[in-house]
Amino acid sequence: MKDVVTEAFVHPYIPNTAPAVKQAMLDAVGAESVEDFYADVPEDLRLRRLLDVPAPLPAEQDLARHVKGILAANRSTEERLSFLGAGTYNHYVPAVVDEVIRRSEFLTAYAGEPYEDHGRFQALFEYQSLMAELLAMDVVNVPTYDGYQATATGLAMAGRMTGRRRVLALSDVLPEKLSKVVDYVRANLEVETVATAGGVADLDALAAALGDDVAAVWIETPSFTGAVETRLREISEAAHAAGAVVVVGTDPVGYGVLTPPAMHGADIVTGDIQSLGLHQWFGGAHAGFIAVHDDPRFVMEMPSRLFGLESTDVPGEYGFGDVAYDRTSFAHREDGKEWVGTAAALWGIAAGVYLSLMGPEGMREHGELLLARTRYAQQRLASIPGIRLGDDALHLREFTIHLDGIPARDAVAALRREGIEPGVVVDERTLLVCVTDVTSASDIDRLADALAAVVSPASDITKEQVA
Amino acid sequence: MKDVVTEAFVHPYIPNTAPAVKQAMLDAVGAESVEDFYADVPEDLRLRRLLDVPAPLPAEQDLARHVKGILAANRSTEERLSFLGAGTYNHYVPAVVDEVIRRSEFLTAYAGEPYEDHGRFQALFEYQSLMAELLAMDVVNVPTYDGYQATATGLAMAGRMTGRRRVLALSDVLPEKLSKVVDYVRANLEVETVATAGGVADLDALAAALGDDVAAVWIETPSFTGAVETRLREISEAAHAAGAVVVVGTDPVGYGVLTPPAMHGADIVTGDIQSLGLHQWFGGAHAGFIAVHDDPRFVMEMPSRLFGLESTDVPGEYGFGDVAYDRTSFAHREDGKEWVGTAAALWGIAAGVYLSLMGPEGMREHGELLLARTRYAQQRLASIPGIRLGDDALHLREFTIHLDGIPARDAVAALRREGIEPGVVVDERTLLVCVTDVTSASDIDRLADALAAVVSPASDITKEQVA
Amino acid sequence: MSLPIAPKTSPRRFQQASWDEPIVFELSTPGERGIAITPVEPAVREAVGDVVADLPEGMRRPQPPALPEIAQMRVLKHYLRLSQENLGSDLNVDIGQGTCTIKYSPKINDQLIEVPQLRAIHPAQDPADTQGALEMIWRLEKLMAEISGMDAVSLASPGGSAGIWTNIAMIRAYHESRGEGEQRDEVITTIFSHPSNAAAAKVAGYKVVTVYPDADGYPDLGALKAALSERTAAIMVTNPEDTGIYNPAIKEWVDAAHEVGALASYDQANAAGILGITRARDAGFDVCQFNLHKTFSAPHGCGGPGAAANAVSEALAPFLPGPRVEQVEGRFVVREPGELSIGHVAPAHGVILHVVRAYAWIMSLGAEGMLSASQIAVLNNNYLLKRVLEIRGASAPYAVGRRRIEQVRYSWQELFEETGITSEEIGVRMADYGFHYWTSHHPYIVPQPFTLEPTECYSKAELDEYVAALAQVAQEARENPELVRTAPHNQTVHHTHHDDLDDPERWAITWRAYQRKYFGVVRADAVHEPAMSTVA
Amino acid sequence: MSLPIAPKTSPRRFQQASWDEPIVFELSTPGERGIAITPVEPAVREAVGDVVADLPEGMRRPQPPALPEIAQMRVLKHYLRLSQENLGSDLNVDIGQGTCTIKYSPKINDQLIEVPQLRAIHPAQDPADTQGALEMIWRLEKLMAEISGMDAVSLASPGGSAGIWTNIAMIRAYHESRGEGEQRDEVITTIFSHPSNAAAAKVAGYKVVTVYPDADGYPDLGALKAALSERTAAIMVTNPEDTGIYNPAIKEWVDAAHEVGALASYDQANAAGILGITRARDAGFDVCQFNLHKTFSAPHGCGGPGAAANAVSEALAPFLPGPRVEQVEGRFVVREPGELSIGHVAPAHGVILHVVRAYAWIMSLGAEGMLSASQIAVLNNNYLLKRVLEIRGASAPYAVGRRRIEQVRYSWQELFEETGITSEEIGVRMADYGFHYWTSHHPYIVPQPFTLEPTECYSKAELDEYVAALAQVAQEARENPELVRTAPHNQTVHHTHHDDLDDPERWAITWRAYQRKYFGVVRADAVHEPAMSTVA
Ligand SMILES: Cc1ncc(COP(=O)(O)O)c(C=O)c1O
Ligand SMILES: Cc1ncc(COP(=O)(O)O)c(C=O)c1O
Repeated sequence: MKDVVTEAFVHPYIPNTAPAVKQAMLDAVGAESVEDFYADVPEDLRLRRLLDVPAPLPAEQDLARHVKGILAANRSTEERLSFLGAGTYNHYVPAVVDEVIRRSEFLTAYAGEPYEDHGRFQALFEYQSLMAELLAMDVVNVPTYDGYQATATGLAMAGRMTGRRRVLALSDVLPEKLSKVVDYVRANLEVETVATAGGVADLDALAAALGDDVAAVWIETPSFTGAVETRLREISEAAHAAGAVVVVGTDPVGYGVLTPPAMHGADIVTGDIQSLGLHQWFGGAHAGFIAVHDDPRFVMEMPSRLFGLESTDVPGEYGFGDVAYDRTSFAHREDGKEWVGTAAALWGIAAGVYLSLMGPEGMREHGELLLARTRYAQQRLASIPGIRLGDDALHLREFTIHLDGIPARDAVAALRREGIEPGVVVDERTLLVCVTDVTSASDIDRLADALAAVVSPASDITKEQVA
Repeated sequence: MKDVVTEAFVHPYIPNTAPAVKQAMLDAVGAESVEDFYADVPEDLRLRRLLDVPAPLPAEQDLARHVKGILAANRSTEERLSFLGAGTYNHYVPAVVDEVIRRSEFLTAYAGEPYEDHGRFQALFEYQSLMAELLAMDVVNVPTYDGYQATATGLAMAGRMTGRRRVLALSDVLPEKLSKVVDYVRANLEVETVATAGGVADLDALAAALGDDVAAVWIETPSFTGAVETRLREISEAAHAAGAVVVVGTDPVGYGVLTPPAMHGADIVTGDIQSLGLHQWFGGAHAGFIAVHDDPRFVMEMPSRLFGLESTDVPGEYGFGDVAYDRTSFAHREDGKEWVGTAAALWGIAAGVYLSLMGPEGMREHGELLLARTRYAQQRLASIPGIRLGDDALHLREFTIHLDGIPARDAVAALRREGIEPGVVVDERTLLVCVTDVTSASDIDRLADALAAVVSPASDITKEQVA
Repeated sequence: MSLPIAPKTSPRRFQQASWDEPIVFELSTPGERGIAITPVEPAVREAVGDVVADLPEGMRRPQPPALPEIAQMRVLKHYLRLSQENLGSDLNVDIGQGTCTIKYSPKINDQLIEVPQLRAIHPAQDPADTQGALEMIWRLEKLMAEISGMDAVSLASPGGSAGIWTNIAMIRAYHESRGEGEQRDEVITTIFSHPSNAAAAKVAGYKVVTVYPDADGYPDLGALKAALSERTAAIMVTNPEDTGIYNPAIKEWVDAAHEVGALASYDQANAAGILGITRARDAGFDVCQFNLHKTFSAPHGCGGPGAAANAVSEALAPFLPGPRVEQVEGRFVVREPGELSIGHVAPAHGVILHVVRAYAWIMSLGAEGMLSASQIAVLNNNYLLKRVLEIRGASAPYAVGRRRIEQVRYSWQELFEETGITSEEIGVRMADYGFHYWTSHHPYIVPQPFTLEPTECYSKAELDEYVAALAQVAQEARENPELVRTAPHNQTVHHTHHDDLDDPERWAITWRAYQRKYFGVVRADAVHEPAMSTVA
Repeated sequence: MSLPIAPKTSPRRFQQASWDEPIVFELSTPGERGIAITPVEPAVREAVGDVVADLPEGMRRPQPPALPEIAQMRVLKHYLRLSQENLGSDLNVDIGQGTCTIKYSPKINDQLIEVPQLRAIHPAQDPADTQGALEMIWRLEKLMAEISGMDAVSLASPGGSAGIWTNIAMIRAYHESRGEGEQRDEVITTIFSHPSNAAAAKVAGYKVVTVYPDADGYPDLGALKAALSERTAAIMVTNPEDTGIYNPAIKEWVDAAHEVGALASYDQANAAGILGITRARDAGFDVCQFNLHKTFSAPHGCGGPGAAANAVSEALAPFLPGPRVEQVEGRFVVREPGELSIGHVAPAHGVILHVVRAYAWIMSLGAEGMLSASQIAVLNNNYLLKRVLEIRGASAPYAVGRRRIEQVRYSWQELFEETGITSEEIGVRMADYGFHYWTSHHPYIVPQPFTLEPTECYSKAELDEYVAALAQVAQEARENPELVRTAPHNQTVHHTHHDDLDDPERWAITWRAYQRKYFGVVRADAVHEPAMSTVA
């Protein structure tokens, strides 16, 4: 059968569509046509028609117009006032971060050697190192896909280390994350949800549930609802006493001011770095970290790549390489630890640049800003008749409110009409509200006023009443 | 008097505001305070108060919000349907062009040597070379500011070469450009405007005006009104017979299909490269070229830098350097040719990338597209009762229309209400209309329909009648 | 000397940038700031007081994290310098990342994803405000369905291996839904299928059975049949395999699997040679995944983000991960995962950046263009094969004399026997000429392997230059083996000593650990004993 | 060897990227395409016919221009490689472009200008649609008025020298408007003022008188007074001068000019050391210009675009170029140039990119920040002066023992006398350590000059590293002069032979000319004889 494609097709992305070159190459290899190369594909598997897809737009300007036209239907959170979080956060991304990750050399590199890809190794070693300082732990991986995966792997590691099957989930977990984690580990682990009390872990329930069959005690802090676990030290002690591993899922954004979990006894600290310099991207730009102490029992269970420092033939020159490569599926297929593949390295570089810019003061001020705005938002909203806070826990960035007089969905619908996304609906009467460094006090005031008008149209709450 | 600034001011752009470093440096140089360094500035010239400017926004996110907020008042030509030209054109800019000129190495370089700034030299040598092919001339400069400056300098060169004082301007010149040119050359040259006939040069008038006191005959093609000069060969012969230099001001966008002026006898070809890969930028991104034959009488009159090829110690290695540096004001101050300074090098690189992408086929197709759309727009508009074309000349991209029944301003005002910029008002009844590769046939149809409704609200012109 | 300039050498003289940059921590100067933070508004401060002082006991970090303090320009400079020390495919003729399908990632696609209408949208926004994003997902799913011939597609998986995981997770759920979850506890793969197939199956709880090729390097149908049984949950195979060889009996493989009630999962991470030529459905597969960052041109980002499209038959559609995008009366709506679904495999809708890039790439090419891309990728590969085999010491084991699809696993075994120079050493030396290559996955079934995949994106001239460098290095291996052995010579850093990387006492995975282990610098916030030391 | 790693050397070991790239024409392969053009619509084609065939006699280009034919990725690769072979200030410690004021150009500012609401607006749009752009211009004009103390500002000039031209064009128009155009035909400048002052005055038709400094390097007031007369149109001076010395008698200079009826024009291209310290108005100047691409941080773009702000007294305001932006009842309106105006000096409103960048820079810093920037620039400079003078062979002629403002013109005269190594050679060798430096403008009044201007943007550690490299090279000049003389060793290319550049028979300004002169390759479209050969 004949080639279905016209011979004259020349595309800017495919140099050797230039007819003379194509012919010269066919001649060089002694082929009649490209068909020769497909000799191993049985005729009955051949498509023999053009794919049924829309007509192409090879002219870049036509393509750009088409794609922009579709995306123009979106309204960004620069056009809407957003209090949405639930795992994807609207933090400010410094221009320098974008500049670095846009660099062709980083954006289009893949898996070169520590020589000609030295820059990538160093940037990711630095990322590991910067995260390590933030988390107060000595080992951090090259990023895995996202925080869901990181925590799932953290628990799987605990399972392999202990040989036990039970996992106690002590915090409120983002439902989507729980879905991923449970399915990921279920060949080896059973995740038992221990109900929270007042938004945080119930230590009595923990005591009751613990036993020598528990592989891991799993804490999320901040939890799904933004509650910060303040009794991690006690939890860790109890877990350790039972021989269980303490696995924390967290967002590192607050550790400029908050004590990192390792200092309260966490063994494996996991989470997402989207808050550290990544745009929201419709929830499509995440990366997961897994941090442990510098203890081979832990390190050897990590599936991801770990870049380590090394000397070279030249004194004073920093070299890099893969630490304990033999752990990985690249080295040993199914005998490696889980698997390693294309994950989220570029986002690790982004987060490294972000932390380099922020420094200790930046992270401290940022953490304080988030705590202050969270508290302020809680105060403003809680002072509205018909709105109560979900709990009294310490919150960072997110918290829930209960609406007495109106279904959460209706409140959301009403506020959307004013260009406000007031939060994520958690249940019939509950909204999860998120504030960040991008959410100014006046933004919060605007939310409060708009919510007040909806939940108790009669009342006239003004900012003055709060202060 | 004391330092008015607070000591604690630390800014991310100013590393040594870090207090300890600042003090260490003062100590190292044996200064009490920075005041010591200003000993030569007399006290009565000292400001001794803070500048009266708005409070700063050192947090990048606050700054970004502020600036974006101001710019948000603009409506781009992606949001409006624009037929505006008159020197600034809305051509498509390939993404690769933006990518290259965004590169830190190019964007932030300045005036390094041919060694460590080899890339800049090569990219600009290539720009010169690519333009040279398009123009069929052997010498092109590193860009000057803009087409206004290029033509002004082209004429000044002619003045210096001939020692004569008269310049005959045979074409309709963009008024702003004429303003610049006349003021720039007037210490040495008088520009006489010879009225055009039918949009192009009046050869009889030329014959009458020519004499042995004429330094230059100046042609603009396409002219201010988009008219292409088709009798340049005859003009050149007449000018040369009188010992005058033929200086052309042009836009190179059409030379994929049109014969370049050098082939019709032009001696100095000047113009703007905004059409070759530069965005509109509110008219703020222009660059000028000056092209001549490889004749030292011409070359030695050029003020701009010229990068030339050279050998190095390593066979096969391309080196670069400044050709005939002694021409320049850098070398000889007022004894150089005009002056050289920071001009528009980055835009030269952009145009070089653009031409590398376009290639001969791209420029040919693009030129044909412009000719075809220009013709189509002329046909569509001329078929509207109450609208006449300004002239019968060959036009590229721009042309004028005369409105019989309505002042041009009113037509513009009416179309703006529909989101259309129909063109630039030339006079009471005349509009200058521009189409580019970005203006589709349906855009032109939309303009025609909207104009028809305004100039002759009764009639009902539809596209069918045209074809 | 003077003009004219002599012709250039081939391969080119190359020297990579080398800035000898310190580690970022070494750039720290106390008091410097990289960025200023927006201040807490006075009204907020007044309303909430000192939130840090008010933190509960033990919750206030006792000392700030030991991050570096560096002004902005220097942070930028540091990372830009590092970037120059990296060989992205935009700069390299990147045909040596064999099996990894390095294509041109069009710059326009990077521009398109940077519009605020994509970069600054949140997945929980009113769907009315994210119709554009949802439409993109919907459109790409439709395209992928046509390309694969399958019935339903999900774009949720954030990488190729993640897509393989999604495949096996669906297969597991499928068998469970039919009550065969316990019974089917084996997965069969081939040794030249990507290791993630084996690894993901293992994580899902399966015993992995690996089939080796026949003497010609073709997947061994007899061996497969011997391995199949009612315990088999699935076969998980790549095709063409890492060798570039297409399994002509692929339909027989699938049929054999189906015969014992197993499913057939097709790792199409790399379909760059067969787009529009043959489809997963045509061979009877139940499920497959494509990597958007390979066949569909999204950039690799130093190792991610990636993204996969999982395409399945109607029978498996209910098991796809969620959320799903559906079109209802011209609007796009989001549906949470249903009963049978494996649930969420990643946040939100997957890696939207790559969704848009892949969509744009397909739309630029269309059907003819994709077909042409495949054909030229294959032409390039067979041309390269011809040229490489002209180099003394290089060979292409298996299927001798036959054509390959889009890549070839070569061998330097002959050269090694002659010179003692390994493929790894040759790879390092290749980069002295500005070219990267990678050997292959382990285990090294092919001895002294190297794997080249030219894709459709490189010109003949570039392929020729690459081969010239290979030939040059092979010659060096013979004539001056020391030169090769002591490489790199023209790269950012020099020969690196890897011994410390496998010794827990000596490895240094972070700056902090390095400081502690080698200089006794212990951070104030150091946690000295891993608390988990109670576990045996 | 193994961990730990030895300390790094200072200066650093540096090697610039070197790709040995061909000239872009050499990458051409017939038939390749870099970009596809949007097709002529069928309806258009039908309506207009074959527009190319219909062109008038002689107007159709007989053969296509000999541009290269290259697929997109390779074009990109070529230019990216060239970019790596360039030392932008984002990568370099760029304090050696003395007088050129290389600051950090904040990346946020580059992001801000890329919004479509700036990049894709046209100057002839409805002003209602460009209020944001007009407001930017208006705001920056106000800021520049306060910074200079002057009454009115224009941002139309597209470069620093262009701004100097605008100064002298206004001065000329001013004198003409008073009937003194003929009489005043001289302009006075100083030798340490930027050459464009002399050059622009010459273009405007003036005779240029240059005043030399006194023995201490201070501008010589006596010499000025001797030169001034009723023929003087203006003095045009830089201050601090290229030496970094501030003229303490600057007011007396201006007064003396005014006394003879001349105007005083202040080249403040570089005000980086005196922002918020002292203002043009305070010394009595009539007109001044700032470079937005120097003091106000806009990037230099390999040599442009630049931009200047021209600030004038009330008396000169009517002469400013147009168009002007005014605020009327809260809206911004555009006014065409008036009667007295010198008219248009460039398209539209000037280089809006730099207007926005400069505005953003000022707004990030505010009054305190700008003052601080000046003070630190001056501190950095005096710190550097101290350190450089510690190097044997280096000196800072003039004003010995006194402080400088923001830059210093140094001399290697002593080193040259000792070693025969020139400043130029040292400059070339400096770049082997990753640092650029420039000697100075001609004429070399200061022998073996080099000019350093550290601005406020570099950390002490960077200055120290720069000085370490200088010291190292000075030592090399003594100990191994051949090493210096044969530099560069670690840069993109090697020692280049400049002889062909000044010989019309041999120079090669374009690829086309090179092909013709050295290989006899003549293009089909070549015009053989310059037609102007009829002119004597
Ligand atoms: C055939 C095949 N399968 C799977 C993968 C894994 O993809 P990823 O690296 O995205 O995890 C690859 C990537 O190299 C591959 O080539
Ligand atoms: C004092 C002074 N004046 C004028 C200029 C010229 O500015 P531009 O290069 O923008 O023409 C410079 C630039 O170096 C300068 O330093």
